[in-house]
Amino acid sequence: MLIEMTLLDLIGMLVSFVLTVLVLLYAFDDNALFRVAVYLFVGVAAGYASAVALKDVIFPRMFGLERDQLLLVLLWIVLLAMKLSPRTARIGNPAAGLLVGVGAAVAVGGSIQGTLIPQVLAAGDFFAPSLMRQSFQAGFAGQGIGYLIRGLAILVGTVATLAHFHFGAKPAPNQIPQRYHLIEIISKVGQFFIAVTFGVIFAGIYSATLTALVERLAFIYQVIQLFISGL
Amino acid sequence: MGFTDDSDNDLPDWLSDLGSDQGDEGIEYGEDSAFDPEEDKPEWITNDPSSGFELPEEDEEEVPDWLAGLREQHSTSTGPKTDADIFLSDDDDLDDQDWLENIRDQYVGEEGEGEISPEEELDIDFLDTIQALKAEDEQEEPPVSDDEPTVRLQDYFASPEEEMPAKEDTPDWISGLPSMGFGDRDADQPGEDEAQAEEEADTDWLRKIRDQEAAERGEPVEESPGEPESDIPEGRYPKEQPFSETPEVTGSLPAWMETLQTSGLVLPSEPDTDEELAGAGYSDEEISTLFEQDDLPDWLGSDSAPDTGPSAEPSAPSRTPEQEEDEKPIERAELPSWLQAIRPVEAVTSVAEDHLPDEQEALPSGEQERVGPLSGLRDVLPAEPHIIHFGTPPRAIPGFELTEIQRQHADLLKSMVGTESASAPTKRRTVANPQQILRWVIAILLLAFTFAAFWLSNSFTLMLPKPEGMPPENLAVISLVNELSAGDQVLLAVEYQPGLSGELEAASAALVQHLLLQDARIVLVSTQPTGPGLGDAFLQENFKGDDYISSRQYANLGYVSGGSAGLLNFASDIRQTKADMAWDQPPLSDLQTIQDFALVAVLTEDPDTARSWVEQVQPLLENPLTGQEVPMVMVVSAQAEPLVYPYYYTDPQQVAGLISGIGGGAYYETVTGPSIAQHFWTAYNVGLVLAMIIIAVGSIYNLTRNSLSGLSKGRS
Amino acid sequence: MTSFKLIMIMAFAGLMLFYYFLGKRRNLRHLRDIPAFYRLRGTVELAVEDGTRIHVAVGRGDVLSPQGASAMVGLSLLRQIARVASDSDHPPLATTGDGLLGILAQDTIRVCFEELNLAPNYEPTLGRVTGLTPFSYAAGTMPMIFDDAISANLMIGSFGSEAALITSAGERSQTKTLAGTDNLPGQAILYATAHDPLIGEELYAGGAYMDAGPMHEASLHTQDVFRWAIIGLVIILSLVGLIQGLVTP
Amino acid sequence: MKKFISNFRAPLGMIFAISAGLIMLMTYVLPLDGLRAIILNIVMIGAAAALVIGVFNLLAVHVKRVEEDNKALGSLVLILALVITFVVTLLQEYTGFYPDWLPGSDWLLTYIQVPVESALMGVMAVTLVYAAARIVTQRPSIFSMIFVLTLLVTMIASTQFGMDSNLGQSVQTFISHGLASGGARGIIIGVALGTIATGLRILMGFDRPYGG
Repeated sequence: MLIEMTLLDLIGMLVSFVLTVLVLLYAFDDNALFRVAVYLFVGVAAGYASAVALKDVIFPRMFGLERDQLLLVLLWIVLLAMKLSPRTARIGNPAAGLLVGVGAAVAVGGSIQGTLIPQVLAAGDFFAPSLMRQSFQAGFAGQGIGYLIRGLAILVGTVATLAHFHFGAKPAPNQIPQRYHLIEIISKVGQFFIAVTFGVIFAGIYSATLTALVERLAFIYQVIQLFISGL
Repeated sequence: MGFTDDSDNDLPDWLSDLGSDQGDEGIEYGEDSAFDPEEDKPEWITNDPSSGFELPEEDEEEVPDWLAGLREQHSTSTGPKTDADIFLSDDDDLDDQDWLENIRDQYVGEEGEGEISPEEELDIDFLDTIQALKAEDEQEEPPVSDDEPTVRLQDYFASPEEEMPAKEDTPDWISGLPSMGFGDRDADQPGEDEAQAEEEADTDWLRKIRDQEAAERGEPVEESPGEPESDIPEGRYPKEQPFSETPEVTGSLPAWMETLQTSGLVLPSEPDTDEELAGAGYSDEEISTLFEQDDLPDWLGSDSAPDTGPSAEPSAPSRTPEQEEDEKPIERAELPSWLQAIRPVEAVTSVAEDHLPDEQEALPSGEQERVGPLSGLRDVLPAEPHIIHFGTPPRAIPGFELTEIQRQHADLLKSMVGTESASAPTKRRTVANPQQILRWVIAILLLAFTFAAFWLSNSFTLMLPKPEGMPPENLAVISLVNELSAGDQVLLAVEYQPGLSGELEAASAALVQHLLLQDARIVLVSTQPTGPGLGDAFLQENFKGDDYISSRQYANLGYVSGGSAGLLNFASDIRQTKADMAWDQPPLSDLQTIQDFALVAVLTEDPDTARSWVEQVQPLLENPLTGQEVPMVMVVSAQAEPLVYPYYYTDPQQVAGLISGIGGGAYYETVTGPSIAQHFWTAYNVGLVLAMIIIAVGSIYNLTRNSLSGLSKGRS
Repeated sequence: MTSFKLIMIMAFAGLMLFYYFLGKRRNLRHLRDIPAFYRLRGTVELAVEDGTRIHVAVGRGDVLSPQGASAMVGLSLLRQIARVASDSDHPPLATTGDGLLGILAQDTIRVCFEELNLAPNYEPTLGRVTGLTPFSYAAGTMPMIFDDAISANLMIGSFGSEAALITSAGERSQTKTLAGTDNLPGQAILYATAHDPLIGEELYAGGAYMDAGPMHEASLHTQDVFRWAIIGLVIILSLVGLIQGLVTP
Repeated sequence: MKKFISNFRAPLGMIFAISAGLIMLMTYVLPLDGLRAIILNIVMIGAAAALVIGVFNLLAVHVKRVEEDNKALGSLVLILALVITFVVTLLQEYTGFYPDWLPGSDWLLTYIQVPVESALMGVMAVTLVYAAARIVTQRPSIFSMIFVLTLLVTMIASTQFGMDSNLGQSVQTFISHGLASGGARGIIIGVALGTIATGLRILMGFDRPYGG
């Protein structure tokens, strides 16, 4: 198998092997070699990302513009570049302002259109009404009750979690501002749901990191196997 | 200052007028009415055009900035607070606590025995002083330029009792002189009479550096009785701050001398923008601080009586430090700052706010530090004694020359200050051993057992999970792919990070395999810069046995920048967004809009990215003419599954199918045949079980230890 | 739906302005206790006294996406901290994983230095882009935490699961970490690994609790109003769904 | 002149931010697709340009480190890696004579970026286990225990044993798609509210992170 590989691939595999081992050593402690590997990675990632931004976005789009638009965009980029120096940074405010303004609008519009409205409207599906009805109609009462319990869990979880974040409180001299007692109780329920949610997501993240670790160890095993068989 | 209300940043200009109506009400967050410096121009400015004070807007070009800053300070010291004032407030508001002012007053007091006449006030003018220094050799009267700011200090010195407030109007350049040790000229001249002291022009100002050295060596220093301001508290001498900045060099003096000079002499000029001026009206900037006096330990904040800070009222009577000492309440027990830090702020602020009249609360306290750890302290070094204007270089002083001795002394001072201002070298923090050992144990176990799973793979391999347990969201993906016809275009969005390639490739390998079996045409796209490269690598490494892949017949649209905005743009017009692609040739020639795809599959680990696709792209997948909707499926990391699942659970579904993590990939591979997930499955399970054991044992051990330690504490 | 969105935006903005002016009349803060912010205040104070550096990680959220909003909160807090700590031996250091955010972080620090008349002391490297992809950002930030006398990490912005690398570096160097992100996996990570995690919406309260201005508090009160409106809607809609499910036609 | 310019710097930024933002926001609620496309087209170029500017920032930091400390090997490596990757990627794109025997951008991505990033992700597994094992000590509360319990149950359900068990699947489904789904929805809606408020503060000019 080693013979099938090009020299470049072979070198690449060795480089990859060394880098993987160096980074995995960080599991034990920070060390100089790990840092070199990390800096190499940061440099490659930045160089790659910026080159891609140039070749895939800036150049193609700018070449497609008319002259006036091109000049305008160039001016804008120059203004943005002014931010690099403290002396000229203020000149770039309009260019940065435009980006921030559009971003803010996307945040507002996107959150309302993409999250808030769909999530609120989705409340009608908490109990999966059509499935529940079908279950009851088909005589699967247990399944129907299952939908009912799950729907209740989602409803209570959504409401309690959302209520937990309630910020308003009544201030009183010499005391920590307190929320209404009812909100505090709901908040405790919300915290329970939050802990469960984070537990589930954390398990998912661990699953992802473990898969990455397994993938790297599989690679190390593969390289060792290749060289042992090649010897 | 401290954690201040973002007042200058807070009120937009369009609201500032509105806000001004609320100004009087704006107790907590400030006085909006202070926004307009013109409206609130003090009477003594408006009535006396000859005073040389003009608003910053006027004659900006002609007047050097240090003069502009000077007059700005004066113009605002009696009027509303501007932005500059807010930042000057540490100096301005220090009033008689300001040691710089005290020295200045000592300086003046020695000339006039504590009485300052209007004529003598001119002597403290900047140019006069400089010329006085020069007069040491030349013995001539200092010229006064036309645009020289003449300070009407008599307004402040209306009565002897009001002498101290006058000091706050002393330009910082005067303050700066003593701040550098120049003002303490009598330190090593015990027995020198006042007449001699009055001959300021005859005094070598640089010699005072030496004098101060002598004073610090413990030589006797004569202090004028009855002049409390001469009691310069120990520790009031600035050490590094006046020199921590490097003003621009004019060339007329050695650079360090100019630094000294500007550090002390030049005042900040007017705020750079009107907007800043407008924002300056927020007195909450000065009230609500991180290290609010209310947040401070009692021993720090005890003397901060609310009625001691009317710095904006020139006629308000001031108090000497002795008076203040007398008025100090009995000190309370000291609380360490860390304890204060964890104390609820509301509980504390509310108390103080009950005591503070609103109007006074809105005004800056004139007697406290407001920045840094000294916040709330009185009689301390000003946190920012070197407030200067850096925008323009100081004006050169003609004919000013240093003698060799002066230079030597100055060099000595510079070297002393230089060491003071040097920052301590950084230190790497050490790591506690038990934590390190625990981490090592976990790392060794995890790496060893997982690696052993590969090493022993010939003798021990887990089978894939049973397909009967496949969740409906997985089945939905499979059925959607089954419905595809040969030649259907599938948009594959490679939206994962390279670090997640292990999991996402394991999860999606079966899907891609299934797509290729259906003879679907694949089009790659990504909003991650690395996405196109990852997609290519994924296909080429894992499916190079397929001619369609190895001959690169699939299309790669590349990187779409701009985040969700870019995604929206892409979904709105795919051709325009990727105008550089060969849209008139296969395989793209059939595609006009995003609705021409038969399926959209998003591979991502990030729920935000998934949400962006749902928010920005999914609404555009419905053909407005036919009403048909292109299904969108997702292959997500296990971490994103609980967050993406609700989009599948809605009716109508926003996500038509879902595969999550290596588990989802494993299920799928039971249909399409073993692939990456199968390869990793055993080691993955070993790592999962091992982690569960470590977490369970660790948690039980920690809980038991906590319980036992709690019990033993209870017994003791 | 179009008019509904418009009305919703107008109502949100209108309520914010209403609470803004109402808040200016009030003396006391009408917000609940979030201990993490009090501890942050103490941490900042200690850092300034200690002569150590505060690291503010603004994250890698794309400004042109909803994730950019969390970075804006991070910038607000950066501004508040920079105003306090800029004249210390080691002024605060901001790291970002996005080019535009890097510019904005630099701007924020620079403006604070100018406000404090410390402009000559300002160094552009106080606002750093440590990497341009999420993982390279986290990886690039790790050595900085080890080397730059960091005594506290404030992570306010958009972080994914890679946040564990940063909190791990903080934990190894015994550095206190207060962190919040809009990203749910990131929140789960921070919940387990940060000393003071900010959960969910608490992140957006940073400005109000760190005195960034009355509008920040007004925002929270507005959010509360909409929160209960949404809760009401959710309950009604889900009950309608339940009835639909139970009542067989 | 200076005064004139200084008067208009921050307001100009604000004017651009607010006007562009409001126009963009209107495109979400009104049929202004053409306008939105124009804005987005320009904005995307700017966003990409900002990314390149970010590279200059990154370079500046590490060039400074190399200047200050000759032993800053890591920084030197970073600079070289960045420049080489940048040049190679562009050369490959715009010249037809890049030799095959030299490592190209794909090679750099495949053999450097992917393995290091994956390994970092793998190292995180150790960090997470360590953190999860200690959380009940670090933050002793009933909710920490709930967190750990949920974590363990979900992990069990993710194993081969759990996936093949009906009970395991039912429990996993209820926790993940019921309890966690409810909590996640609450958090998501809350985050959306916070996002809207933050965005509106910028659009109303209260927050000006662009130098104002």
